[in-house]
Amino acid sequence: MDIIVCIKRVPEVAEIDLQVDQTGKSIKEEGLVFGVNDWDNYAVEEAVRIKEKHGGKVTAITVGSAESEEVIRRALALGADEAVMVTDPQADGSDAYAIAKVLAAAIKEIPYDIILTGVLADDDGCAQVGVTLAELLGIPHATLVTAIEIEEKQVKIKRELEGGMEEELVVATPALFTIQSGINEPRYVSIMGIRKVAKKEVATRDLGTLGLSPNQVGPAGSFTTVERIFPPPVGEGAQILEGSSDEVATKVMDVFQKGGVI
Amino acid sequence: MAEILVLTEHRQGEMQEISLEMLAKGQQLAEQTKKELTAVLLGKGVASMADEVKRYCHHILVMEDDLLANFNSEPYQDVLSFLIKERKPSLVLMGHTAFGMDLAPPLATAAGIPLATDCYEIEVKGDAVIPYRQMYGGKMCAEVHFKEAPCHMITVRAGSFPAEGLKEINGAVEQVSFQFDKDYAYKKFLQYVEAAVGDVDITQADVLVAVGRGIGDSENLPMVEELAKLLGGVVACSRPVADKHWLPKERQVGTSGKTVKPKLYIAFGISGAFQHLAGMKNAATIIAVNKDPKAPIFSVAHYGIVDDLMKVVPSLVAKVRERKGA
Amino acid sequence: MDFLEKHELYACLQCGKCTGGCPVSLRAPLNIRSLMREVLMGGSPEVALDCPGLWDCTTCAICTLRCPRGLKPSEVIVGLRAELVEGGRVPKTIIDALEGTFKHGNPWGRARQKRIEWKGDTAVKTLSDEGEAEWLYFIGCAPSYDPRLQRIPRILCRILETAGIDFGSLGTKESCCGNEIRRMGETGLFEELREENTKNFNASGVKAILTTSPHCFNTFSTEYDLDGFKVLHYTQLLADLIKEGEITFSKEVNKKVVYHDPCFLGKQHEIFDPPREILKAIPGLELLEFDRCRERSLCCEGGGGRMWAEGAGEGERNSEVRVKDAHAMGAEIIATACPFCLLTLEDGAKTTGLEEEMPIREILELVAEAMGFDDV
Amino acid sequence: MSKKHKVGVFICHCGKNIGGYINIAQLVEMVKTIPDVVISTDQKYMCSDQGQAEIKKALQEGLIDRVVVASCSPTMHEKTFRKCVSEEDFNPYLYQQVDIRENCSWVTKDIQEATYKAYELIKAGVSRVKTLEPLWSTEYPVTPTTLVIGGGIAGIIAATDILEAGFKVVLVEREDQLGGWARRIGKGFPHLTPIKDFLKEKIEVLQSHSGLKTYLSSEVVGLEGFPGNFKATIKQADDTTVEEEIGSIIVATGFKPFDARRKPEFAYGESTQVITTVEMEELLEKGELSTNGQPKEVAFIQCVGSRDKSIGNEYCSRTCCMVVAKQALLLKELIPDARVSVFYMDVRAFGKGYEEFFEKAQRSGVIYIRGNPSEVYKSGDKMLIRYEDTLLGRPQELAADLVVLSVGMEPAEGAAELINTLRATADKDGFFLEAHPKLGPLDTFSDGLFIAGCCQGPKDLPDTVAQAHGAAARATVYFHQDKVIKEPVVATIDADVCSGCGLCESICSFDALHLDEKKKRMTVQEAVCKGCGACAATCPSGAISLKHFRPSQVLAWVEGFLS
Repeated sequence: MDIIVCIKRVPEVAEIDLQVDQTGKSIKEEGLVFGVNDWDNYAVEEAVRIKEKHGGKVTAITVGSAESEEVIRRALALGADEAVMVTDPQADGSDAYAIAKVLAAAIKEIPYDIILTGVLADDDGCAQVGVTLAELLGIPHATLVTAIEIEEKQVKIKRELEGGMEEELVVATPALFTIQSGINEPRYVSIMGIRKVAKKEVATRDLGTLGLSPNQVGPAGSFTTVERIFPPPVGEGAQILEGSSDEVATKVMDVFQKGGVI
Repeated sequence: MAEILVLTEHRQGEMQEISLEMLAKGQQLAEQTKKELTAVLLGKGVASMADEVKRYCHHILVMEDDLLANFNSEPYQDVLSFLIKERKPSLVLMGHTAFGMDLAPPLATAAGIPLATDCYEIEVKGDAVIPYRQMYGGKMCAEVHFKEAPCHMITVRAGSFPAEGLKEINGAVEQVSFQFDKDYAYKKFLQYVEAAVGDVDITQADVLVAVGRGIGDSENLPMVEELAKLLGGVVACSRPVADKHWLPKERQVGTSGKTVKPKLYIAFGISGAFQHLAGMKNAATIIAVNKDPKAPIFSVAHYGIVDDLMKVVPSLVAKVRERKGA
Repeated sequence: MDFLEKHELYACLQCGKCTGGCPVSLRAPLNIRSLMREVLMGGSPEVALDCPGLWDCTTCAICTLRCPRGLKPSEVIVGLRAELVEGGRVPKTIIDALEGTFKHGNPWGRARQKRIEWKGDTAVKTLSDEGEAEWLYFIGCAPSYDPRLQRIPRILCRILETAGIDFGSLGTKESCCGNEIRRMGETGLFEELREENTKNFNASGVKAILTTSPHCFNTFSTEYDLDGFKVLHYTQLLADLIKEGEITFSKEVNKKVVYHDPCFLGKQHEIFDPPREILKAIPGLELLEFDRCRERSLCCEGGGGRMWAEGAGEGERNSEVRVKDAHAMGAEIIATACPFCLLTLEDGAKTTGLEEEMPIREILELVAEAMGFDDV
Repeated sequence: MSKKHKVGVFICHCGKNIGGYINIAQLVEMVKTIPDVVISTDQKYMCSDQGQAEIKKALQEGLIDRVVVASCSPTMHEKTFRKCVSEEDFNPYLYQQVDIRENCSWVTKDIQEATYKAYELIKAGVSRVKTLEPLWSTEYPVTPTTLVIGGGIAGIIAATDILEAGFKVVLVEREDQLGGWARRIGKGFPHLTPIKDFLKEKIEVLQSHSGLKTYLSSEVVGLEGFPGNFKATIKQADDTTVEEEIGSIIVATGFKPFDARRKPEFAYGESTQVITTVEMEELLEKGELSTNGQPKEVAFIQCVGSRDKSIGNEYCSRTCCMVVAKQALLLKELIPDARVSVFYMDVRAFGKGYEEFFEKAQRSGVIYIRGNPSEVYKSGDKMLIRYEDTLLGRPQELAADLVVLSVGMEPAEGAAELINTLRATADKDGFFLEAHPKLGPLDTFSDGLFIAGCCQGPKDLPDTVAQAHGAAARATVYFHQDKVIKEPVVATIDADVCSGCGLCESICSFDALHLDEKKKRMTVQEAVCKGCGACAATCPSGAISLKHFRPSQVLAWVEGFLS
């Protein structure tokens, strides 16, 4: 079972007060800490687990700047066997559709049975690249996958639906699955582990080697562009609900109602 | 005249809330762009739903087939591709749901339609439809521009548009005539699985009623459980409560327990030890109840009640019951 | 050198002193003596990796301090954890702590830019930005970020200022000292932190380091290679300042206070007296002693990564025992000199229902009270 | 080098020890080429009669005037061969031993390299031997009195033996009465006989001898002279000092019990419910225990202060296992319904009848728990002991009314100072170091100084008594000869060059160098000089040289290597 897993390097923004940069279209990256996209981490772990159980090879692939090497090395340390990194400044400004095109071009030269990606990326949150890639490659797919069971020539999966429901499907290989967080418990990747793969080869590609022309990627090759970004309006601290017990309870009911709880 | 196409979503014979939300927004957009609103309803045995949906749109395109019985993006994609080719809508709306996430990207890709996903707002500026979406886990909003094209597609975030304002249009039901040319054996639906009852996973719950040391005694837990049940949620706790074995470890929220992100988090008698806050601060709505007005929990909560939880819980239970008419 | 040789397992007498003294052995599935035996007989650490008690160890080091053969059982645990870390087989909460430290320089994964959040309006110069100072005050992760603890460094800064001490901090450049990281078995990460901090220490131009936490103090003084640096825990400096008359008290603290010795200050470094000298110097304060004090002090279970690992232990926590003992002897306050002890003891006070009767205080909080710092 | 010497080189195979790793035949031929070597021959064992006969034969025939034996190390057989050549009226200091065993055959498997190195060493030896000069030993008269330091059981026994052999004894005891620790012991193991009776009898016998001079409440504070002719300074209770002339010394200063406060985890000194075996011995002896059937729960903890690197005492104190067995047994007899437990790591019952006694204690109902307790702390009116029963593999707690710490032995108070005063050597634990652990257990590295009892290391009564008898015999060996023979390898001073600066005096560990006030030159007290050479190395003007190791002789050695 040969598996390709697509990963992305994203900033960790959970605690950060993000700033809009001077273009107005992206955030200031200075001082931000980057790492592998959380969903992709589950995908890599799942790929490695499948390999450990069924044999085969795991190839990690990423599209991004030279710094993306850190996440690809991390994937190698976690257990991926090979790594491909597509780096080309001309791909900057690509939307999900254009990125999927780059990935599709890169994947054409790699044999695979299944492709795993994260459901979405922490940064743009599009949940679009994986499924688009499947379409470009002409293979079936399933999103929000919470369980994978490898069978002969097909894969039995569970995918998460709303309201605590799941559905079970069988999909013939080759196929692509976007992995939901919580599908497994990703193992820890130690510094020693990363040091051990420091010398491992990472294959690098650019648009030229992939046979893509500049107008197929970047803003020109994209369907959407981010025109501007802006922080959502925020309030500070708790709004204290005061009054008699009954009044307070009534106010809480309003909150419940607004939150769609009752 | 071009139209706005809304793909309605349903599961196991029930219309999903998102469908009505989209229809509501669709009506508004149709008005603004002077277009007609067309709903698409695919499935098996959906006639009664069609009757409901047609009230809110100009046209409803219905197709029934065994292959459409349960959502499978492959046959759906083929039907929708056909419809888009036929009807040339200017805008297609779908939910950013398990359903839409599976379907929209390949459909858009195959049809060459620009797609914007997970949008919480759609504006019309002149001829342009401008979707807004969130990035960086909600820390930034983005105004997205589409490449010019005859048709655009948008998936809509659930809960973004109120369904209340739906207007009655009472459109006509039209049957779609489309012939499947394959059996889609490469992707088969097997069954729906419901999360096992009693198997409490606080990370999956939408509503968490969390208790801390302020609960005083395990004897006071039942009233909190009652409230959780009324709200369709489960009870979670802070470390001291788990340490006391009043609740199992699996219910503990915090760095040494679980990290949760429910829609609603009510913290009773939790002062807000730092390690606890780290586990729950990303909840969508946080209500904190604590005697101490300086309790750190109030710094992350959206709403606070400075009072004894022993007083607050019963009054809330009573009030919820009253609202529910029970 | 293999694991058995490195940890001198061949030399173990199997006397049981380690397990007998272990503060968690009575309530957790951790028996360090038998674990060492297992590894010796199994010939490799692999045989012990599934032991459920591995994350119960608080690395208080009683076992190591008392081993009659001079072995280091607590390091065997660290070694076993290192094996788990390298294999990626660690609990989720530990993973979060390690990754948080790797990415953000603190085990809570809080943003680096918020590391100076504790300051409030306290003026502290940032070394290498705003010139040099005599002392580098290393705040530590918990006091930097935990709202309950953020007061502690603020108080110390105020005291140092009052005593005319020239000091500064590393500001947002400060990273986790790595004491707990090493004890969670992440040797590689510890080495990186050590390298980074050492580089910053050197760049600061300072030759004396002061710590809030005994844990930072421990690793700087025994696990870093800080040749030419003086490293002190704040209690040492404060005791001296009081002796020299640089600090004077204006208010009485009329309380019976019992002092809890933190393992990384007391047992492991024999700093028993400076904290007591500080407390005794506070007017009106009556210092009580636990029966289990000094070398026999009962570990609070906050060390060795236990802040991020639940462990498998059951039954009464040591912090609860501590709070009850203090209550029984008529103490009105438990004082300690370690951020972790403070937090675990406060938990103990909550779960025993003695929160009201038995407040837990950092020594610095009592000093602040006696110095009349009401607004810190 | 005016005279041409005739050197005989005798190479030893030492069986296979040397023969197996050095090509002896080749070596013999190589040695023949060294200038002035007239005989180069080999023997299976040079130290054998046959080997020695060959050397003697060559001397008898006048073939050689210098002898080199290439064999083992000088420590092993230098004396043998010196004696061998003396028997032919040949000065033994014209003999040179070359070590080709420890230096060559034992340290390499490369036969060629070893053979070559042996050749080099022999070449150096030959070069040196030609520069050696004849030297003659000196004899001194002996004062047939032994100074016995310590009036405990070892001192009493040793002194008595010496007196009974007809010599005199000066006995110095620090306390105001004789008896030492034996006075504080009730019954001895394994026969539970009262030690006091035995001790009283021994003291009476000792004091019946007329040759005994006893100093009580006194200490030895100074020592000078040399074997057979020492002068000891004794400080008495009133701080006055006296000097005594003596011929030999026996140290029998005993031990001190380990201070249990150094193991703070056992709460000794903090609670009256924690005592040591020393105090338990007194309690048992006084009969004050159990006036009301208490204590009911007694726990003994073994190895307190012994076998413990954490406080620096790695050694076993050897007696504690039996002391505890005895005390536990007696306690059980005294309070039959008491629960008596003994925490132990190993039970070392090595002496005659000891294992049987240990079993007797067990059978009396004493519970032996294998585990080294880690903590003792107060819990209500009991002391709680935290330990692991290592046989059950279970960490546990035991609540006791009385905890008895079985304290080990440490060097006696003032041992370090006394070692210094007597110019003896301390072992790593601070006890007196014996000359050889197996072959010289009663000797020290200082001639004329002997050791008996626990000053050398922990031991029980039988071993102490045996050592005391032995030390008495060793200390009187000179006395039977009426003289001491002094080796001639001593420092010598060229008075023409010496400036009397005194640097050598300060460096000498044996107090052998003094300034001749009249001549303003240093002089060597040859009887005291040990020939260590430190003074020669220190002398800034080169006035001092060490006989047998004069600069010319050492240089010749070095040149031999380099040639």
